Amino acid sequence: MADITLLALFEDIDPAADAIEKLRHMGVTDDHINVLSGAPIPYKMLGRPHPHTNVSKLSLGGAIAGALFGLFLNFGTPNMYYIPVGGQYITPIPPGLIVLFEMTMLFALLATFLGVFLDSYFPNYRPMEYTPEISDGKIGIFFKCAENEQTKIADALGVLGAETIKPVEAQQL
Amino acid sequence: MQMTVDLNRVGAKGAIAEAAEGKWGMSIDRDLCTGCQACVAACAMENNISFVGEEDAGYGRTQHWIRIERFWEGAYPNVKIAGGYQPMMCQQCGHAPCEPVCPVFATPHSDAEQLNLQVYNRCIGTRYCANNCPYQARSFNWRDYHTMPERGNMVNGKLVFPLHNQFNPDVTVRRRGVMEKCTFCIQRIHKAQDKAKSEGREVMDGEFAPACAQACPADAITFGRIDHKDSLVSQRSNEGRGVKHLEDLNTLPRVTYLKEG
Amino acid sequence: MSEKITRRNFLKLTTAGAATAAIMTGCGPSSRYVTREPYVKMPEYTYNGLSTYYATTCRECAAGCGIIVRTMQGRAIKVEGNPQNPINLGKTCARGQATLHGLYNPDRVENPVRQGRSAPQLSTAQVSWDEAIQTVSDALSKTNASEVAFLMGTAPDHLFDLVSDLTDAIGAPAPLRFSALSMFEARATLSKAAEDLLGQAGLPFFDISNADVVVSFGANFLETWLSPVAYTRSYAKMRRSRPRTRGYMVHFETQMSQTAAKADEWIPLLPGTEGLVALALGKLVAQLRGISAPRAFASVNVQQVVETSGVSMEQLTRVAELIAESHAPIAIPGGQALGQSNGLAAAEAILALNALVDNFGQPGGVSLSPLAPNAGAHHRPANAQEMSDLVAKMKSGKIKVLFIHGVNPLFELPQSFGFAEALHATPTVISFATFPDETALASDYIFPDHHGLESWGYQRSQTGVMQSVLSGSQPVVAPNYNTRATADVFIEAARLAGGKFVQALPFADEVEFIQSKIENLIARTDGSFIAPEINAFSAYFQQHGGWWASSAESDSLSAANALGKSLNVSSAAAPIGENEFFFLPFVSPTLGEAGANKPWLQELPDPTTTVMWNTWVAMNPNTAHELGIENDDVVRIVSEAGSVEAPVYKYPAIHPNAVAMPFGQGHTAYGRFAAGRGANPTDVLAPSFNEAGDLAFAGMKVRIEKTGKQQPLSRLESRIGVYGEGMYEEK
Amino acid sequence: MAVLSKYLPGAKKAREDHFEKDDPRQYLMHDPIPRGQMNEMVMESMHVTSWKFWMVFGILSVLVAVCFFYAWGYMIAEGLWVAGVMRPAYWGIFLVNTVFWIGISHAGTFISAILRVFKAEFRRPFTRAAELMTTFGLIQAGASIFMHLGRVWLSYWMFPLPNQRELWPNFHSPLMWDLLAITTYVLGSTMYLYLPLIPDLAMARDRSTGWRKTFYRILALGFRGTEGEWRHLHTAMNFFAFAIIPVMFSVHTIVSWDFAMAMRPGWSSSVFGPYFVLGALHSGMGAVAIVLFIMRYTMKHMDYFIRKEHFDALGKLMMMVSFTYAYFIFNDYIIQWYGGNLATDNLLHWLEEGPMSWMFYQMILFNIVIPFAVLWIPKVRQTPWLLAIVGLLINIGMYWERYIIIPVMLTINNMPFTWKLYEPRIEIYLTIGTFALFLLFYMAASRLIPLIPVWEVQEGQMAHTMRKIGKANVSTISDFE
Amino acid sequence: MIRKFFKWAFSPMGRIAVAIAILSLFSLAAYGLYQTQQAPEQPIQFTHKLHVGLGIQCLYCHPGALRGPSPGLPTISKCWGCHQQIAKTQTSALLKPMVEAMDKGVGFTWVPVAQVPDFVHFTHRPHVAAGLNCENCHGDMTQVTIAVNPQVMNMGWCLSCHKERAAGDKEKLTKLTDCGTCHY
Repeated sequence: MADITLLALFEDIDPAADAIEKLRHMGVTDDHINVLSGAPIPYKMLGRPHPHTNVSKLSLGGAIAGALFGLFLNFGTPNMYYIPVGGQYITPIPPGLIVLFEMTMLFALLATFLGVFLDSYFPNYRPMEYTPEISDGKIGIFFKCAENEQTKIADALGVLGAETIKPVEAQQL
Repeated sequence: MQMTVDLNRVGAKGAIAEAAEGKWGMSIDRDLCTGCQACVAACAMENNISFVGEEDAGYGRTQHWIRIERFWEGAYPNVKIAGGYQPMMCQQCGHAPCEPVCPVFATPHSDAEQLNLQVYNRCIGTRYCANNCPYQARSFNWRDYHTMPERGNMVNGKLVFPLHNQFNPDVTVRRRGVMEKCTFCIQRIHKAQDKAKSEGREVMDGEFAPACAQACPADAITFGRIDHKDSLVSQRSNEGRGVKHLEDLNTLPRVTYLKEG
Repeated sequence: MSEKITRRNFLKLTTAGAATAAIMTGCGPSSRYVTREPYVKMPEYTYNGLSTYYATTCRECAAGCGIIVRTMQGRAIKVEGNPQNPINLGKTCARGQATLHGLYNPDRVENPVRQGRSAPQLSTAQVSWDEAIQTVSDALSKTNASEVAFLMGTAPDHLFDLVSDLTDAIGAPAPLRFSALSMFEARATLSKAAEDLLGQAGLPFFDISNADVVVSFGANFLETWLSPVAYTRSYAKMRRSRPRTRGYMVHFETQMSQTAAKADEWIPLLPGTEGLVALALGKLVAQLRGISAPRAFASVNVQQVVETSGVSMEQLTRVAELIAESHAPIAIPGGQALGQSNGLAAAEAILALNALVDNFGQPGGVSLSPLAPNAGAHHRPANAQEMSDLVAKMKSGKIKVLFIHGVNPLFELPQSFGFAEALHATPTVISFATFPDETALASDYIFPDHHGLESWGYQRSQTGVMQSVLSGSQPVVAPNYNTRATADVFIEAARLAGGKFVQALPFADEVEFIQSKIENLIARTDGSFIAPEINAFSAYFQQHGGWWASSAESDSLSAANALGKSLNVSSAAAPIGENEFFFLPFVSPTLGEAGANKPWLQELPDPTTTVMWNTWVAMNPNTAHELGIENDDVVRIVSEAGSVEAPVYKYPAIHPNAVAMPFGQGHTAYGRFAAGRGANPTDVLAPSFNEAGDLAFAGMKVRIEKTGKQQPLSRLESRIGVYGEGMYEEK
Repeated sequence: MAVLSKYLPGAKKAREDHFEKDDPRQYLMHDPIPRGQMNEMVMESMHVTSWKFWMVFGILSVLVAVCFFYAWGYMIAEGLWVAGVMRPAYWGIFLVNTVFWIGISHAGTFISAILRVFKAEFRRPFTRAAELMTTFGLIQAGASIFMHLGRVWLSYWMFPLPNQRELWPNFHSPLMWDLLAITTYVLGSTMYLYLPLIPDLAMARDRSTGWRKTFYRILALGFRGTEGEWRHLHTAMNFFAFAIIPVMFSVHTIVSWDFAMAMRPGWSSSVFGPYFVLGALHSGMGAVAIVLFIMRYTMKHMDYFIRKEHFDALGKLMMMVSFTYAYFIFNDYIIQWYGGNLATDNLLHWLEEGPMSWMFYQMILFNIVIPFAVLWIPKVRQTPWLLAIVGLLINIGMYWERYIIIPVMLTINNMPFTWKLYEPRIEIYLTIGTFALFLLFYMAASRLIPLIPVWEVQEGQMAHTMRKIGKANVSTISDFE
Repeated sequence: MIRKFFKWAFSPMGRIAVAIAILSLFSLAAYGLYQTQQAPEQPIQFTHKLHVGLGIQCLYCHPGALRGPSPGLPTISKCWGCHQQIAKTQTSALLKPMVEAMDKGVGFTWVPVAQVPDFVHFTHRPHVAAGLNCENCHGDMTQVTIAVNPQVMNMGWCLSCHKERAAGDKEKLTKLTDCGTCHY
């Protein structure tokens, strides 16, 4: 029995949260539900599990890498070819802190940015399930269900206030 | 030779610079300097310094590596030149403010000769060193003055520059966009060292002189090792009239000016 | 390379590639694509990559300093002083250093040309040297000898000897030597004064180095006067060479020159009163020393001198005390004091001051410069009077052929002399100029001589050192252009002309002539070297850069004659009216008389004003304020003889009633670096002379007119930072 | 739940009843309209171009071509002599421009990061406009630095790249720190601009056709608005908001160290770091005021998004910054004056009496006196054109401040013999060029990028409500971000 | 603007164009570097192989290396000193420029092969004095006809040898790695 992806569009948050609750009761697991929205809606409001993110870990990793790179630049490179300047120590600490800071921040920021890309699979131009109404502020609940349960679920969600419930195909965004 | 260094005077970083061996230095007797510009001309001829023409010269773009300053004091008829003429060039500071600010190490300190170097081909022209030089001793190549078309002659459709024949092959001809400054005629230092080495001896005091000192008709400029107590320059610098310029900035200049009188 | 790429393509390809490589790697111009040409036969003493040094003589002024030129693979790189030459002992001035910019000047006369008086351009009508020599030969032989005139530079060199020999033999008037420098130095006056007081014509030597009080009357001996390098050395010795004694220097001059700036006291006075001040000083010194003042000094009214000269009584007394208490005082008469209508008397008064303190022939006193070897009777530069006579002769058509070498009278002589018209009236004018100067361009022919560094020769020293010096020249580089030594031209021309001409100059070439002239020195044992015969002697002569007596010569001079002479000094400073000023031209210390074509000399700042590349009118700031003149305002200076325009420099150290102007700029020709730049102060000088025939150039009365124009002067100095109290406004 | 007033039926009506009609302020956050409508407004503002727009665009393009690219190319070909820099003013307007543009760029970060961290809600509609200023300003700053180099084609030597010369750059040099800091800031602020832009680009993608569709599709990266995407984005933006603040402070501090680390009278001052940061904010706020004014009056529908309340808040900020700036300028000059160092004394006299003193007095007038005098008045703060004029004056004053610090202070140094006044030459054209390029970028961006962060506005409107406490209507914000 | 460019750059044609541009820049640079290492065409196909094979010492023709900065090229009269005694070389077409130069006294030009830029002041003397052999830098001349440059004479190459030579001697290392030793 083939699964089908359905989309239920909601205007407001409360019906959407109720709908998710309903779906869960009807045997659609959280794994098979995907909520799309035009503005960030905290997961707690919809009663959804906490989405996992690696971004902060990557930031930390970037910061560590940056710090090491900064240390290398300030304390490593001068020793690779000794050039004295103006009576300064060859690897002074105070300017080193600046280099260290800037490199740490740069790498951390880059890693964070790339982290978003990695975690979200950006850029992704393949056809995906989507409807433009989501960016109009609607809350779209995409869920997979068995084809034969389609009507049942649609009815149940309709009662909860879903504007449209329709099967969706992956489409070119 | 070990020199005693006053830590209170020069600070911890300066102590290292002051204690260094191989320091070349200069003493300039302001009592003797007649302001005749022979040093300026000699320096220009030795070091391939370009002249810049009337407009740029008046606008503060002269390339002189050494300039003779004079300040007025008093009013007519009791006016006089304060303290005599003052030749001003790179002071080859032991603690040079120009050096650390270059982002690409174009003006490093020479540990071997204890001079401030200017590596022309490394310079990218940020001009930070010149801003940070309290002596205003650096000059920038604002354009390729040497090859300005009005200095050349058309010969068979090709621009030739007869004046280039005079160039000293021991000194790089600077192109536009790089900083330059007095080098204490490092090419002469190298030549003398090379000669001394090939003869298996040390460079003798007074064996050679930079172009300015060699030309100076009044013998106002003395050059030599200032870490050798018995060299002429050390004797002159220490005879009691010596002052160093902007000493309070702790740049540890290697040029001592001898006061008038 | 396997495939055949033509050389041109190779260069093209590699240049493109190298350009990219240069951009990528950041290296500058790569000299890889410079090809190298090996010598077919290497010159002797030349090593690859090593310099060769040649001793020769500096030709930038007449002082005759010995120089050593560093050359490398046929190019002259650097001029250094010759440490052996007693005049400069290894030192050089700025003008000597810049002589290479003359050698490699882009504006030299490269070929002999038929100029056809087509100023202001250098003619392109090239002639061959054979034609040139024929022309000279014809000019010599087909003209009545008395109608041939030779005009030459101040330096008493071998060419002057050669021409003198020639004129002697053919009965032509003796060659005249002249330059603006000798005119502004008033050499003739100095020589005449020496003759009157010391009994012998010649330039006195002032032993500054051993003096302990130096009183200079406008003698700018640190700049251009007589032998500046030698006197600068003396000055340094006077100040610092003796333990516990630092010589004291007082300078009387209307404006503070570079020399005055180095004096301990600069005392401004009115131009023309120097002689009076000297007499007054003499009277006071005699009183202080308790000796009976000679007649000349006794008769002067000190109070009156104070009034005329503008020097205060206190100053006079202080200077007199200084002199009186000193062991070795010396008084020096300089150009500005002598270039007055009373110049000769002033010179005598100042020299007599030396007689009064009895320093004639003493260390730290005045002596007569020893004569250089072979110095003859007419070894004195022409004074302005003689030049004026020559001009008159030329104007009246009595000169048919004029040969000019080493002097540029159209520029150097005041316009009021009328040399331009005189030149016009002379049928044939042949110039031997190295550079296309004004006179050369107004000549019929230019047969360019070598530059000084390309030529043989010798030059006598005239003063500056108490040794007899003959500085030798030799070519340090091969001639760059199609030029020929003028001596050779004359020798060849004489051979062509035959007869008495060839008898006068029976030489194969210039070198043989020089050898004939120095041959008599072989016999002298008191020289710097000894050689058995002429070839060895010539070799040493070149190697050492000349010949000189190995020790100083002393002469015994009596002061009696000087003190016995009655001196009639009157003030030459006529009262001036409203908006009238004393005009003081002086030779630019950096440019000299002929340095304007050397770009690095142009870029040297003037020591007192730091002006570069231009002429200025120095004016007291208070005077300028009264006249409503600001810095850089162009003013017109008008005298009875003419006018000149230049921007004003408010100079704090000049008498309020005087304006000064440097000589050296104002060329209409003379190459791209000189032409059209600045103004020539001689344009306002009138032909008035002193008793010795020198031009009375100093203190001429002029008016100042505003033109309303402005021309910013290029100054090295800050316009806001060098005047202590007034640094917040532009000065 | 009262928080989501928008989703409660009749909420708008109820709020209007409670809203005091005579309140001079209007709150965007309390004036919600459906997201779809907002989207349409923003999309329309991007599409609408008049002939005036194209005329200005054309003029700016010509200016950029001539004054920026041609002038710069000419300078590279000819050498720096065509500029007015000389001894002793080795640095001229190029560096003034650099400091100025970096200053302008600080506004974006300040508004979007600091105000985000402190949850200042009025920031929402114009964060993007301010961030664009950051990025575009930094481009001008970078270009100005490169313009000033004598051999710009070798500037890559400043980057720490392994090379055959075995040479690394000199980390002692403040210029090196500058390079690292500005690089970090450029990259950081560009990323920080881009991250919150993604949802809006997705929105634009959904409502465009043709080349715009392709354009937005590529830039939106396939963003759909899933919970995960929002979560990653939110985490990243939170990190950025906190991390870019010290970077921002470090950048202008380090720029100030170019001067403060030098041994020059007037420069060697330890207060320069915070003084420059404050100065940067000062000019940045002024620039934001100008940009908001222009946006509000030239772009369609912007009067909905940008309201008097924003100008009012901005005016207060400007006043606060102006106070602080006054404190720093006092600190800087009084300490130098009191020290009595000869060269510094000369410099201060020069500033107060020299030929450039007019600039000094204008700086004081525009940066301190005028903001003090007029920003007290609510009417001025709430009148967009008045605030824009004050912003403009502040920017002129701040430009003079930088001009005084660089060429004018360079004039006076320890060697009075070299003092000379600087006259800008080709720098004037290049300055015009950078301004034109900035405006050109901005104009192009205004038609390509949603200048209003719609989703943020929506988020803000979702989070706001009015509560009646006692007899007063009180604005409240939920803590749900 | 920038995004527009990226959009274009990401299109297939754009990618190809960018790739071509970058490749051509690099290949041009590489070609330039390669060319600097190639033996240029010389007026005479001088065979180092043959001359060194005959046992002639390098310093016989390039004596300047012992004395100063430049080793120098032999004067043509020096070449002629040997070659005039060899009948074959007097008539050889390959040596025509030399014969002509001797006749007319006008030299011809060689293209230098191993050379450093102007801003590097290289002196042969200390290198020879330090015991370096010519082939250490110039390669084995017994293997080449026209001299070729065996390596890219860049700063890293100089420095690595300097560092190696000065290993252990601090004073020497200071002198040999000082910027002012070569650049002034």
